[in-house]
Amino acid sequence: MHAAPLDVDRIRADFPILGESVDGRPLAYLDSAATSQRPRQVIDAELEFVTRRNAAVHRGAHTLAALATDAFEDARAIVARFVGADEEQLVWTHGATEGLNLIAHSIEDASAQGVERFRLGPGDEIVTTEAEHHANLLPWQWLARRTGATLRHLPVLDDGRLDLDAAAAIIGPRTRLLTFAHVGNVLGIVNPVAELVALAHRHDALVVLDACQSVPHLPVDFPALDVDFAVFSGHKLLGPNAVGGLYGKAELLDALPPFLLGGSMITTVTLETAEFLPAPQRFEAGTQPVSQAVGLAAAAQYLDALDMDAVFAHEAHLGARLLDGLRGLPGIRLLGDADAPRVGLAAFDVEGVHAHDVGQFLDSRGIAVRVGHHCAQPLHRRFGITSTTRASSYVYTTDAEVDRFLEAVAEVRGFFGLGGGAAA
Amino acid sequence: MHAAPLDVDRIRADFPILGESVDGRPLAYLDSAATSQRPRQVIDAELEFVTRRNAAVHRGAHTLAALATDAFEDARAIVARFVGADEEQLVWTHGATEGLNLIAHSIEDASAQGVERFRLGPGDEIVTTEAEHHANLLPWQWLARRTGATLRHLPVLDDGRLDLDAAAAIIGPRTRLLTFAHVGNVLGIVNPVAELVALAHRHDALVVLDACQSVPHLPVDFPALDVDFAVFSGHKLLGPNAVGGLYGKAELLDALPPFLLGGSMITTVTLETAEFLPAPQRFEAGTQPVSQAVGLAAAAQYLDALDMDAVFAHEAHLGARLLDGLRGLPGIRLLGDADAPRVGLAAFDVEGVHAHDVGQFLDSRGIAVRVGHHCAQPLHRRFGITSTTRASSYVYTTDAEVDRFLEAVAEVRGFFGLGGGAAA
Amino acid sequence: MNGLESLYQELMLDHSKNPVGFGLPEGDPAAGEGQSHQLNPVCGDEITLRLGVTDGKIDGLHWEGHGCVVSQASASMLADLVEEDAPSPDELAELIAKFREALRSRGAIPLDAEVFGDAAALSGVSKFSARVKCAMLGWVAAEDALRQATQAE
Amino acid sequence: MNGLESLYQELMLDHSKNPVGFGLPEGDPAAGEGQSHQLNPVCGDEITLRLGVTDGKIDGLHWEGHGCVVSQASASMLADLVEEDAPSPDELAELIAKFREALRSRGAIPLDAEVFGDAAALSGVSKFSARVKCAMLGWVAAEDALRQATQAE
Ligand SMILES: Cc1ncc(COP(=O)(O)O)c(C=O)c1O
Ligand SMILES: Cc1ncc(COP(=O)(O)O)c(C=O)c1O
Repeated sequence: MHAAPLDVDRIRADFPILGESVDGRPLAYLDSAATSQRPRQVIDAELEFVTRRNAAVHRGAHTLAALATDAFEDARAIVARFVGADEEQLVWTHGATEGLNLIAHSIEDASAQGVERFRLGPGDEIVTTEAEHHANLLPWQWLARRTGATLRHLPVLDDGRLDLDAAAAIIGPRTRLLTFAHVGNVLGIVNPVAELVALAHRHDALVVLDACQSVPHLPVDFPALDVDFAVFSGHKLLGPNAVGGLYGKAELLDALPPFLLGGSMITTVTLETAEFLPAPQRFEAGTQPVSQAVGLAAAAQYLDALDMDAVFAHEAHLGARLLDGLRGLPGIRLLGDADAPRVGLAAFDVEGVHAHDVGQFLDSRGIAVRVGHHCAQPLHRRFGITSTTRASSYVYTTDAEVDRFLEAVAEVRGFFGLGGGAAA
Repeated sequence: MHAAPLDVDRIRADFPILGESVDGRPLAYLDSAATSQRPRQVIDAELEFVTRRNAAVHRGAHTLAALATDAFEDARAIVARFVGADEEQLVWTHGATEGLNLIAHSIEDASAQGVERFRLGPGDEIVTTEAEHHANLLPWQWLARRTGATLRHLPVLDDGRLDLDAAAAIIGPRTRLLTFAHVGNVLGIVNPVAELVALAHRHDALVVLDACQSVPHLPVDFPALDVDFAVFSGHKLLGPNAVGGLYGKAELLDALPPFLLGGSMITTVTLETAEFLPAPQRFEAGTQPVSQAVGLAAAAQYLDALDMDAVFAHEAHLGARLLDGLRGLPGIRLLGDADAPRVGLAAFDVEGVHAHDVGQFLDSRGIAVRVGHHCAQPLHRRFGITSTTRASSYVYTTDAEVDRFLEAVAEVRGFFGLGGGAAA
Repeated sequence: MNGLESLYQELMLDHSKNPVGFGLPEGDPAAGEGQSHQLNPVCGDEITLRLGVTDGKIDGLHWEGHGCVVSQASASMLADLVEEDAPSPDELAELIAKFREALRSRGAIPLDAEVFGDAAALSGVSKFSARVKCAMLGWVAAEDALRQATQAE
Repeated sequence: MNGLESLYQELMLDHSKNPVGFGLPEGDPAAGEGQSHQLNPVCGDEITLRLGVTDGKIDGLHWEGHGCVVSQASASMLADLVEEDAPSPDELAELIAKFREALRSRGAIPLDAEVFGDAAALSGVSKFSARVKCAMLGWVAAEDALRQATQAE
């Protein structure tokens, strides 16, 4: 498929924050994997909602409430379609972290209630990987502790790819659930979903996909990927904070007990017991992120208009430019150096200079990157380091910004009195 | 204390949505107990953040990230002060529902791990009331089921007050936790916190306060009330959706295990285990509602400037006007008719007309009220009905709106062909 | 006709006051009959509806419930329609599908009085999206009861 | 002096390259000594610091760790200050409190070179709120070690 390339200059005009400067230098925002910026279209959609249609949804008969409910459910339909799903398969969450915790907790509760499909106990295995974000690791450590199941980890190869041979050995008849990131937030590599899903489904294991870093950057169709559950966050997707999506196969969502309990997810409540609505409402207790859902729908429409094939082409182009540039610099060690499909993201170590200091130096040049362990301590430990510097791009990132970044990185070691770069 | 009365006309000018009309009639928004509207000041604070300072907090060394982190933590300080608390005692949540589930789940996990302070089991009792919102009932049903503890309920008197004699009999040495709403969302009565806290603490039971409907309408100081935990929601408080607060006594928050697990709440993570940050960060997994927290802080400042004593006086005045007016109408049955301290809220039944139809009729007059069980089915059952119509006010509500509402209610029965009101 | 009167037409108020088919027969549903209970969780409205199939025609549609004018009138109009036209199971299923489509159309698709009889007066409901569930309650019960009746056949 | 140079002053780079007091003595802390390990969870920086109290003066402050220039230089400057001035426990506690106050002041309170010695070069950090934790790491470790040492006394 050949989509028209992104017109980045035109896109940038939609993002007010990109006009900011840092210490007198124009901002180069290369921290989109942490959180993306929002275009006018998203900001305006939320603003229009708040100033003209704000009301509690699913709860009132008055006109404002009906307008709000329509806007909220229209948003669900738009966002569901964006990931290939039906409306009933999209549960609103406050983000990927809540989504992953929801799955873990609901499974634990189902297991405690003896629901066979979700039963977990000693001898059963939950499989994740060495490369996961803490959000896709800690809930499974918890689930293992609470059920007695064992947590296992697919290893990562030196070049950052998942070790599929090891995966074939680890995923087996004891595996009840496999979870992994579609795109890693440190390695930037697009993981082979089809292979992993096939391995897991061969053994009837459930597959959870952490799609936090994929949904923003590539065309994603959850039903086509045949994963059982998937999560993503709005704020990495040009959308507002505090809203995200949980996708689930209909029959699984229907079989899972609810997680958060409260208003708007019940049919009948007595002092002693409660009965619950079908999915998705069953999982949406309390007042929902309504204006934020409306904003996220505007973000999905914005990306649809750009065309996700074009977005991925742009990301792949920037990713290659980042990699090529960094590979050419002395004293730089890349994490995830594989020639594999990837987005515009590179995490690296600068020999002799701590990532904090690298980040500070880049900041003085107006370049915003992230430093630290990026919520992936085990992966950093796997590579024998505690922290890295990460640059990540999005639809508004230009070649010139990547080049400015590369030039600045080339100067870092010199500034801190080490060889291999010009002095500042 | 005599604060200057609210200048409602000036206040109304701050709320863009109040200029809307319904079917050609000016909107009278009497559904603030479901969700409040937002003043320009709140909208602008969020907008300014999103267009000039948006970044991931606590995670980056770059300038934008530092600005965002400062804004986020300043917001925490402001909102904490608004409820009398220290910063470390205020955990951000996505709303009261999440806050109550957090407490229930963390206690369950603590109990499962054998933490004595939070141990619950057969023979132990959790006490709530007949009048609770489902959000303050279902999590405790769940906790009782998971721990084997018994759930008990303080009864409500015919006039809507909690039965304190019964409370003194029910709350006893088996009571481990007492939870109730500071102000009920159907009855509008301010419950006697001091008496109930004294009863519970006499038996070393923890007290959880659902302050969803009190923090917006009266001066509230959690440490002074001596409750152990409390929750509230931003969207009922002139603030954005998807943000709320959980207050906890410092030593209790420190003793509780975390609920949601993920990034930004850990110190050290290995593939097998994790260690957690102290409160409040321990309870704030994943990307937080940052712009929303900034908006909520602006809301707290807006209310501070009005003066919460003045806000309560205004609410009490409107509450009395609503009650007096409804009492004078034939065929109206009020829920919670007690002459007790109350906010501007009244829920009632119109004899012979279903609440949906009442709400629809009022909507045709431009008056937005809520109809249904208001997420309090057991309370409605207690009064022998399934649904009511509820009018609720806030700082922007005028006497004239209350009067318009009362006039329209007087016409309802006539419109539906029953006696007691002029035909439409 | 303002919004309110387009919703609460005279015919609707009449049906809600003198509902057709109101009152369930004693005892459990017989073979070839189906019965369904539907609840609107938002307001607590409930309808229990029973129907049977005799000689390929819907027969004996009865219901009971309580709720708003819209939900009660709508169930009554459905009972009236079935009594008048004695549709086949397939025809009834199609009527229900068309009714749902019209009600969800946000005012775009009107209900044809030739086809829907008194129930055509419910066209106005489709502009009030919060009330669509009310109007659907009896029809969803009929759909479910029909499925049971024809499965059992 | 631009932002970057006000942060990374020559003195600071020197301290980070040739840290004062670097290297922990063998064995466990003796009675009258305190030792503390501090970690910055954001970046994994760590410092372990040991100190003792002899004749009412802080004695033998040693530390080890790894991390950014700011955290390492700051710990070294603290070691230098203690070595030069040999403060009493109360004096050290007060220095740490004042240091914290200045660093959290977002640039409002400078560090006095008369009082803080080389560590005064850390004034610039207080404008970089993300780096305040880095600069505090060694000082928090000292505070904790001091508490242990004086409790044990
Ligand atoms: C791969 C991955 N998973 C999960 C998360 C958690 O997302 P959130 O913080 O939006 O809940 C992130 C973002 O930091 C991520 O990159
Ligand atoms: C008394 C009370 N408790 C809890 C809640 C739940 O609040 P939220 O929906 O904001 O989580 C509400 C609001 O509906 C309420 O009125």
